[in-house]
Amino acid sequence: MSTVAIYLLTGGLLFVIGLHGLIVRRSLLRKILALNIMDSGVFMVLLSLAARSDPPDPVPQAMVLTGIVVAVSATALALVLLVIAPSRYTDEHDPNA
Amino acid sequence: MTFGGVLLLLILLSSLVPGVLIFFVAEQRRRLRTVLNMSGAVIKLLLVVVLLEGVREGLFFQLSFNVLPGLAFVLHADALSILFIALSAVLWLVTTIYAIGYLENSPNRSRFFGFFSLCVFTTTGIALAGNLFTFLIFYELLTLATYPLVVHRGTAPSLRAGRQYLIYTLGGGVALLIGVVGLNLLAGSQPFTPGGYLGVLAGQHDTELKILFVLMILGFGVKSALVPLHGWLPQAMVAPAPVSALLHAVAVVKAGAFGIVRLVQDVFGTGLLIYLDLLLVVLLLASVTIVYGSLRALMQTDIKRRLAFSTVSQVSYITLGVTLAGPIGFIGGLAHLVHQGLMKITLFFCAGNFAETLGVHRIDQLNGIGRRMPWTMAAFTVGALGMIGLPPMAGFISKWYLAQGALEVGQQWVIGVLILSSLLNMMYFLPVLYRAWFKPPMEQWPQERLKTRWETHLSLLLPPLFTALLALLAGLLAGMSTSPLAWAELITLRNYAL
Amino acid sequence: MKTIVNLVSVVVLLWLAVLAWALWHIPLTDSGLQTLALAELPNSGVEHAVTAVLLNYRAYDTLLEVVVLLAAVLGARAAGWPVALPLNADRGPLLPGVASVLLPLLLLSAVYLLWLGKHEAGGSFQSGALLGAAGILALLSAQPGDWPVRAWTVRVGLVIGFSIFLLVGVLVIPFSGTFLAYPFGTATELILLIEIVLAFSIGLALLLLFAGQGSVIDPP
Amino acid sequence: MDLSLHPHWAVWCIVVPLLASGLAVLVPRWGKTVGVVGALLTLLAVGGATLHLLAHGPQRIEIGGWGAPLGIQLQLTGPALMMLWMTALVSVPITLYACDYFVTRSQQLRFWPLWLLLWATMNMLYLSADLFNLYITLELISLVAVVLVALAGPKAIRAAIRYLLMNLLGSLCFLLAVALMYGAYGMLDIKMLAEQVEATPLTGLALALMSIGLLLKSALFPLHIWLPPAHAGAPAPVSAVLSALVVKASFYLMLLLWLTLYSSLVTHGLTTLIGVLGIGAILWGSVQALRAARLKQLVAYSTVAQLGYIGLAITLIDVAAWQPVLTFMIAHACAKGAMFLAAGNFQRAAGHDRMALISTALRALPVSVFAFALAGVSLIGLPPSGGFLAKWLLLSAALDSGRWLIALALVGSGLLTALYIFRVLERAMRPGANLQPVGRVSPLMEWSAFGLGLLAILLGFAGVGITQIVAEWPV
Repeated sequence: MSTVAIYLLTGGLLFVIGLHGLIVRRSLLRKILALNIMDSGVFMVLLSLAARSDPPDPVPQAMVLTGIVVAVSATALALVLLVIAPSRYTDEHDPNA
Repeated sequence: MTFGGVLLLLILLSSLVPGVLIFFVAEQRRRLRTVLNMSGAVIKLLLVVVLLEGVREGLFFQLSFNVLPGLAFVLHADALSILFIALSAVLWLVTTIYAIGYLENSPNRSRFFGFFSLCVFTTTGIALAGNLFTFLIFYELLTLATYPLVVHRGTAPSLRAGRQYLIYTLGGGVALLIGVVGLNLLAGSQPFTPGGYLGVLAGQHDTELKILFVLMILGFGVKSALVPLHGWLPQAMVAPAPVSALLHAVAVVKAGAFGIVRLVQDVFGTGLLIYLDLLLVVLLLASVTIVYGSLRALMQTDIKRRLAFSTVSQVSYITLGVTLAGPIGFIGGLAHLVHQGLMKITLFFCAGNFAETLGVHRIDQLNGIGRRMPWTMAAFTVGALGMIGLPPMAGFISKWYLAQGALEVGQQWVIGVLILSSLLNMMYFLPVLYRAWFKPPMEQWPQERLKTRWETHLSLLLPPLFTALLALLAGLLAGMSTSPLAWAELITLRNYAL
Repeated sequence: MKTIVNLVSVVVLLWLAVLAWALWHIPLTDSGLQTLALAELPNSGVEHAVTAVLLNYRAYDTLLEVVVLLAAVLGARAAGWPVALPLNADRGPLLPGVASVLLPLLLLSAVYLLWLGKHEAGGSFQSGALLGAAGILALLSAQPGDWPVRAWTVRVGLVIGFSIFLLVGVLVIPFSGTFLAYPFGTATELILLIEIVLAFSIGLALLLLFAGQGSVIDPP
Repeated sequence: MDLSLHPHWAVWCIVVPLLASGLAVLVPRWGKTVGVVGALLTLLAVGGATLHLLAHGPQRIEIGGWGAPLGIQLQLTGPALMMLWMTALVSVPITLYACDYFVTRSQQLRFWPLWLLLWATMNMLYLSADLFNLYITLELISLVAVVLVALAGPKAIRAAIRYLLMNLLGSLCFLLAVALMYGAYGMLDIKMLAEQVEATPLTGLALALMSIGLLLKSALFPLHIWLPPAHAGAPAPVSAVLSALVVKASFYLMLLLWLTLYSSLVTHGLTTLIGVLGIGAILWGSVQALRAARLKQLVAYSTVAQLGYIGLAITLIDVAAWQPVLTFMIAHACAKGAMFLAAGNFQRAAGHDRMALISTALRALPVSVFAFALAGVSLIGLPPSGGFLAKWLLLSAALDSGRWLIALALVGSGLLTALYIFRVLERAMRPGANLQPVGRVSPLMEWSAFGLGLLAILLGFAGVGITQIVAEWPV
């Protein structure tokens, strides 16, 4: 069980945890958080793929960089929409939603 | 694009272009709309006469282009299509005049006449279709063109009638689509050839051919009002009189009957159908429809519904003639296609006149109408006697040939059906004539409109008289070379290559 | 409601098992592109492999990435901007003090990161992030009053990043024959130009996403 | 120095709308003119690409000059060109419609850059041949589409958020699948991957993840929950482009990947599953459309149903491959676009789109009713429309391969569609009082809807062209 396999599995685990949170949680903010966890999960999988060779493979690293910027833009847009949405729509007040 | 192709295109455009233009004519521009209508009708009539002469000499008229590799959109004029085009061209001209008078000050006339012309465009397309694919395109377009006319008034009953009309026709369209696609898979898209082009498949695909034939008969049966599929026709009588006159006596029902003629004669071929023993089934179905239609007509109190059921039974004469699978029966069926058109449109015109001028809708209100509107009633009488099949009339000739055809093919029981239906015709037409001529009129007509110099507006009076005259001539001068009967013989001559 | 949650958890757990089993099967040998990427490094114009991939081998991806960021800003504008930052609130003494120390440091390290990208980990995105942070800090600690710059320049700043990148990609076609292929020998300079412009645009975009307002970007 | 333009038409299809979008951001006052000029230039670029394809056959452009495994490739094939044409044919009328639809300056200012960006991104997706690049284009389409939905104001924002979250989930599944494929085969170019792929369980999972991601984005039934509120809530030109084009991009991508990358893995079972989902979508969409209380809801549910129809068409890809699905997609795009534009006209004129009181608006706008009717004819699949041509091809394929249930479903869905189409058209026939117009519907808005509807009909005669292009250069 080399370290690469461990990171691969944790990446998958993060993805699944995020997926569960996204589906189960009703509050939109928590869904956005869940999406970010899934993002980091996939990026961990990609980075562990890069780490398989000694000079780490630059292509997955570039993919992660690009993925991060795309994830940031998507999350920023989601948060902007969340802030603008009339509050009676987003059920923030309910902590365990 | 030969000259022939251009002519076919011109004939189609002569009803499409005015139709599209009329949609944009403002509602109150009455004269412009009338000019467009009449010019379209007259040009079409002239072109049809030219086409008629061309086909008589045996010239070749064809226009085709590929919609898909191996699937062509073909327009082709043969003797059979001329019969149907001539009928629709003449009757469209007459009905346009009648409709202009009938819808004098009602709303949405531009929309009405737009769809009216589109409807005739599709009927012409059906007549000119060169293969099943093209036939299907125009056949489905006919539903779209006629639906707005059926629901023209927009009242709740007409919308309900429209809904029912759609359910029947779209359902039939689906059956037809599957049939045409199936045949295209089995035999490729071949043009209509007299005697049918499926004979070669007799051995291998019997079951598929049977299923496809049944599906296509269902598709055509809806519009030609074969018994189980006729429900929409009496409902559609809610439409204005010109619609029921042209559409439900000529355009739509004839399209269905014409489809059956094409299917039996030019696609499957009677030989193959006898081999698949399907011909007898359709023959029985037609006979049942004839008797059933007449019986239901007997029980109707409303004039137009009685005429509607009479149409249901009369159209099946054509199917009867075709499925007798003999040349003489075929002549009788084709001749009846024209004769029935002329007679039935006269009856609907007269019914429209009674309703429009005196507000008479039911049969018991017809007492003594002969005195009040003698000319209209005379036309009605000519039409009614023709339907019954009195000797000098056109109706008699087609029934005579049908009977001869039945004898020729050895189906004696068909004569019984003919006699029974003639009797029934008498039972639902003669009392009407007796009531109209010999009974004293009611003291006050339901809604008597203004008293014009003639019994009603001229544009309402002349069309029925003209068509009644045509029906009379078609019967008396059947021997002449230009009569519908002679043309039917020409078709049969070419079809059976005797 | 409870049952649905349990059902979802079961399905998700099942999914985890499948995913883990599949990840287990990924070959641990490096069948990746790194040998090819490292071999091509000399004529990619930069020494650092990731920057080479980002701005040369897969430059088209980076171009799209900047467009995504621009789309997010346009989106924020179209949705009506989040709640506006109170530009005229009083700031208290602490923030301006810290800002006067931090701002120069941030700008310096942003420029250093930008330059570093040529041969070490760094580049336009990292320095863009720093620039954005510096912008926000400046905004929060600035004296009340409107933005120092006119709306037009903000729009130019926003668009310049991806436009220059795109124009470079198009203008090189006559010289190198294909879109975004830097002609021989000019790769380093072009990449540097693109990096600088990108860093500026990304910083501005991040700033607008955080503190954007109608008055800042829309014409009067 | 080689100044000839012709080998790069595919690049122009991407660059022109992108530059136009940048210009629209830069100078908002020129938004409308930049939009129209950009639209026409892009149409020109697609025309150029067609000529190039006809002359030289499929083309693979190596962006950046690097070879396949390292660099990114653009591919101009028959199906890709058909989708470019679909996007162009629907976008030009919508652009003209939007000129008069957005009245307030602030709406104009926000709409144009995003609209051109969306068009550019769709062209990018159809031309791209690299898995990771496809991920970014999918993400970009979702972001821009969500924002365009949010243009309709606060009431559409909640639908926009749901739309965004579902699409982000889809993109993430797609990204994870790309990571797995990279892990297994070490390359991202579709054509090279297609030669290496074998049916290992890892590839199977990647296929499943990619398919789920793309089905989420193309809202095939049970994953369609976000579509009706988003499409009904959005402004008319936006809901037209969402229903007509955006949902199809992911469907096209799934088909592309299934036919090229995973052709060995796509078992009959998988396609029948999609077929069953398709039938479910048709039933569910049609029933909801019949019960819809508002016109735009009806049209949105009709989209759900018609996407199910595409699902049905997918079951026949092993028999009839590209052509029927593409023909249907293009015909549906024109028809659905025309329908939403017409619905927008009725809503603009009457101030509401409640089905109960819509007949006054229908009577007041005959040209829009005609546009709606033409679109309806194509959706039902009545001749001579493009929809009929697609139905003919699909029915032939279904009957030829003896799949009766699929044939029955194809035909039945046409009848179901007819029910809710004529539910609207029937209301146009009802007599009644005239309409006091609440909003102004310019002739340009009506005629662009009519033009799009007519396009859907004229496609019925374009079968030969589509067949020639698609059949000769499938991949």
